[in-house]
Amino acid sequence: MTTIISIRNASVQFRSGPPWAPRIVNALHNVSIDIKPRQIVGLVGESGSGKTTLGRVCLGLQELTSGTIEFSGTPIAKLDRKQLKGQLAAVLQNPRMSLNPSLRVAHSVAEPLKIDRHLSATEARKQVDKMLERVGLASGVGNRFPNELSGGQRQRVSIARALITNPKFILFDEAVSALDVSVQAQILNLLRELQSSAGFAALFISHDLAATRYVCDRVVVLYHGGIMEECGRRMLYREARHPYTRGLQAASGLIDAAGTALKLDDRAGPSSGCALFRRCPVSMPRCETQLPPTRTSGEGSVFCHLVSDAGATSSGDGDPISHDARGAAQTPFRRRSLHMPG
Amino acid sequence: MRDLLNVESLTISYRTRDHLVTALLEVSLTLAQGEILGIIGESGCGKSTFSSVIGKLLGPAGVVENGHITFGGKDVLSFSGQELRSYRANDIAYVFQDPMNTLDPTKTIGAQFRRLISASAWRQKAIEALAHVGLTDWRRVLPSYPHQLSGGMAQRAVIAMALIRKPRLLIADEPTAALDASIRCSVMDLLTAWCAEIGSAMIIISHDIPVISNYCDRIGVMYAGRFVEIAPAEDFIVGPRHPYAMALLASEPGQEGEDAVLQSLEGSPPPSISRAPGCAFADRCIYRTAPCSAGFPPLVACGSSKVACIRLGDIHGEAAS
Amino acid sequence: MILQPVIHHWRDFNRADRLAGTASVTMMVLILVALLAPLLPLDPPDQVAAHPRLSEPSADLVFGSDNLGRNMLSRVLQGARITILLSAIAVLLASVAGVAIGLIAAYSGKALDEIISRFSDIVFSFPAVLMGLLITAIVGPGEFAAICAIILVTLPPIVRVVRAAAMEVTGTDYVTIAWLSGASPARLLLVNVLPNISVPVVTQVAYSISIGMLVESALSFLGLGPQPPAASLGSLLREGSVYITVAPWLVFGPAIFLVIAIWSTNLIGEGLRVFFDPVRARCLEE
Amino acid sequence: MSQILKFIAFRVGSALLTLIGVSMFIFVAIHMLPGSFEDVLAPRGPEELRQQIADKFGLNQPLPVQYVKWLSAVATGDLGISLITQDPIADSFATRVPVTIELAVLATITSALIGIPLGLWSGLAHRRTAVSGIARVAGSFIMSVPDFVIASVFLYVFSRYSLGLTVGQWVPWHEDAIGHIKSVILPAATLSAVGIGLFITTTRNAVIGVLSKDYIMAAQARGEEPRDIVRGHVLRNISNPLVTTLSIYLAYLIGGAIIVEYVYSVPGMGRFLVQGLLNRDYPIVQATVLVIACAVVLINMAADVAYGLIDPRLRKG
Repeated sequence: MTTIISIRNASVQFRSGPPWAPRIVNALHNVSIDIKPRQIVGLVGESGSGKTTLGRVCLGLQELTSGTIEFSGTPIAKLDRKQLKGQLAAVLQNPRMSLNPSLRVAHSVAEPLKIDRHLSATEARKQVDKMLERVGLASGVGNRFPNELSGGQRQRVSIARALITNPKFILFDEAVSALDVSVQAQILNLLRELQSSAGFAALFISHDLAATRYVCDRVVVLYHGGIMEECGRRMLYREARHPYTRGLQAASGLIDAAGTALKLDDRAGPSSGCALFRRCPVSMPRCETQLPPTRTSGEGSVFCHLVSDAGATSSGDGDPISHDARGAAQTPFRRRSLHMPG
Repeated sequence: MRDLLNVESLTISYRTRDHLVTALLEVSLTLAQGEILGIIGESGCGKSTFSSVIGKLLGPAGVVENGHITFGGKDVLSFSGQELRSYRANDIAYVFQDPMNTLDPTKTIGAQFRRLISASAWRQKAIEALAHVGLTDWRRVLPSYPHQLSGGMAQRAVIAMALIRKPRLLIADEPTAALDASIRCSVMDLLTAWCAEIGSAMIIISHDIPVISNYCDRIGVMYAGRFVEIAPAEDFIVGPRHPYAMALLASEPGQEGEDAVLQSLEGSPPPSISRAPGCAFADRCIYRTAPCSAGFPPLVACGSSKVACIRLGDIHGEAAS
Repeated sequence: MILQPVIHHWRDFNRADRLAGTASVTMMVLILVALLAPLLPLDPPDQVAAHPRLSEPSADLVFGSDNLGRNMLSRVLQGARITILLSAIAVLLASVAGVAIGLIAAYSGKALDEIISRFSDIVFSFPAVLMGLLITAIVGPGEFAAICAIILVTLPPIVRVVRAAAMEVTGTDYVTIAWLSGASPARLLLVNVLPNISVPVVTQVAYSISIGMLVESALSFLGLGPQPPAASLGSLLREGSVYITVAPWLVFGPAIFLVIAIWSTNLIGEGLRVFFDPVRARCLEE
Repeated sequence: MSQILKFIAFRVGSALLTLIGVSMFIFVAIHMLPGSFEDVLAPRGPEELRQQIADKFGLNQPLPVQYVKWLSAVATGDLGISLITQDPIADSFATRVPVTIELAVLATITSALIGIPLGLWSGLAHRRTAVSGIARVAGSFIMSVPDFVIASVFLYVFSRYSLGLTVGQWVPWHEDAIGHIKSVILPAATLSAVGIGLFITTTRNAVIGVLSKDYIMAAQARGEEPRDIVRGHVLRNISNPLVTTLSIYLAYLIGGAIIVEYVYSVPGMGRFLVQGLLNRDYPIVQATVLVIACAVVLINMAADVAYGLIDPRLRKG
């Protein structure tokens, strides 16, 4: 099976600061991801993790400092934007800013169609109406302006616009984070439903692990520009293997926080070694100086000394740290003791 | 426990160019000393109005149409001048959503601490307060301007400023919304631990259900300007009673099984709060019947909770009685 | 019927800021009166000895008469027409050029943007009247000089406003997505950027018109604007200032007209700014 | 500290670049003026005389060479000589620049002292519509009256009812100190009026803008006194718009006071420029415009540096 998007050893550096003292920031460091047809890959990370940069890389909006990115087997740098049009689409974060406020909704949705295929106005309108209905919007919505719609409706319009050219790949960048909880669930369900009917591949970027695992087939966890863990969605319904992923799981109330919560440390990570070192609840002296090796198994890849050590001794089902915690019952939003010791 | 805060049938509107927009409708609530109350609800439900009226911070457009707020036996809404300032300075404290906007951009953190503590020992006290929130690197933090700190550090500095004068009530309006998920718990741990130490009560307003359910004693759910359910946290997370609260919890990803489908709540929260009689949630409610649109459902006791739904008995069967 | 939506929008505008609402009506009336002056039952502005020389204002002769016995009201209306038309034409040209240059600066790469910004900094370093003097020195006094001067004075701020607003809009998601779907630069700028920067641009244009009237009348006051027999409000003020001690109405007539026109335009500009971007300020005393 | 120094150095460098651009602009503009130096000095003179003049002013050299020569002369303080009087222009500047600066300083101090407090008061009282409305109307009205209209009104009032001030005549300080004060008041007042309107309006808008910020609400929520909030948060945060206004106003005073100097016969830079233009005395025009534009560039540079000092977020390149 060919891959839709294949990223190999991608690194992106930004130069910032005043011209007399440029600072170089590694936004992405040696990241490799494959997105196969009809697959939704989740990308989880917090602010500064490089997840938005990676999204921009996939759309060809950001050049790589090193590494390669291929779209359907052709390096993106060599592809003409004209050739790609209609095959890539995006649904971006802020529903308020993702629609042109001076165009009627139907017009916005039809825009990619008009550019891509030279359809007559009535034919385009017919397709637009069909698409709006498919994303669950009433027929009158097409004639309204974006400021007359609610956040959820706007995001449905964005999805309709992304789907209208039947693209091979769609980027969802924080597409549900600005929505209210009750509306967010509607959009997540719509996404799953559309994906199974339209069959696009997608990269779903979010800071919310719980929402990501719900819609994705595979999830990549990013921290400070580097991949910490890559695994199938099933793994995230149990305890993940990487301490950072488990820290995020604990923060979303998915697993017990005891012993898994990440430490609060404002210092930068060590210059060589694991970026998570200072915040990791189970860090070892070695983590400060040595970059963790990749440990790949059937469940995916983990970049952690501890997992790799355990894997070397007992190459079983590869879940060495949390064997005692896994037995705990799955109570929703488990409560924790209110007061910290000391 | 003696009541610290007592809110009674509070109705608040905002004046716009040509009419009044309702924000809170007949809201009543009591808060005990040292208690932690969480308020959840979706945008526009009135939770931020509720938090700001406690400090009489509605701003010029806000109008209190009806109701009372008493704090420690004193009528808050009648405060003015020096009395109001000393209430705000000594009795309550606020932590707002975005630390970057609530800190003066042109002053260092040290200078902003100095405005709070007049004593000559301000520096020592500020260092202690910063240590309380895990900012031990005060040599870097005090001379920094807000934009030189990360969002997490700035928010912790804001918390230190809020708690340094040992308030009796801390009102935290979306305290973790601007923070990364992985430090939310740590910040909330520090916040609640310090509040417990000084015996401060707390009102946490958030749309983040995991945060609310982890750290609160009691949880209030707001919809369209009213509380529709107020329940002890233990009971609430196991089984909310109001149809809206049930739907809200069911639509939050995180507790569903591996192959389950999220129960989504159709429609969207009302864009403006209506005073028409009847339950505001009725048009999205799967349990709706004709009487639902007849009158405001009052908050009635249901076990240890209070719920505003006339169909409680039918929905939960004998559990309601 | 065509006026229906206009009146509707004006009502909203007036409700938000009554002063600006009144100013917009005043400005409308001033423009209409100035444009329709030839149709009004008045002496022609150039009719010498229509009245006794230097008559004081009276019921029939609202602004009095000048040293040649011309009706000052007719002359003021004619002067207002010149002043308003010249600044309107100049600001229109400056806006078109400013929008084009600002869009190019915002959209093009760093080098061109830097050149445009630097150039508008340089032009902006010349105070308005100084720029007017330089232009008149080069092209000779007259309407053309006035128009050129107004354009050069109002252009740099318009370019700055357009550039800043366009930069903000080009960073938005909908422009990114339109780019992604293969839209041409022209389509991006005309469909996705231009309509969404209209608010700051319109506000700036309103201010520019008041600056234009100011520059035009200042040049005319120095005798460098439209040449006799044409007389703008500034020229009338210049002529009148000779007789200021004996016939102050020669100055006050055009002065009142000019001040009301500039004031109304400024109020409209401010009203537009507040209307589209209202701030909710807190009150410190409670 | 070093960060601030570097920031200032960056701003100075950027201003120098603009200065070079400004000087080129002026040089080109002057060479576009109709009528050459020969036409001015010897309109119907014989060919040899015209040739002599051209040689004297180096007019036969290529333009870039002329430009570089002019610029290097300016750098040593040699602004050239007047075509008409043959006096060094630098000498005339020595008497004229102080006059313009005196007026500018007086006008700035008066208008800032009156305009800023009024604007502050009106902005802080923005809820009391009467006070605020009057201040707003007054501010925008004063700002909308052109300086020559104010000057005309003053001329009328003070010449009609002799109120003890000198009208339309400049008395130098060293001749008669009291007479000087009497002659300085009207031009300074005219210039101040423009500034007062400007300061009231911008201060008021800036105050209202700051009062809508969250940190003001946070300060209120901490129970700070209104007086402390104004002193501690409002004043510092309205400084940037005030610096902008001040720089625009100073630029107007240095270069744009032309009309006021013309109306009141003040022997300052503006009048010098107008006379130079009317006489087609191009070296004077070139030197005056250059000095004024340089002053404006320097004012803008100072404003840029001030922005960075006031608001730490702007201390970047």
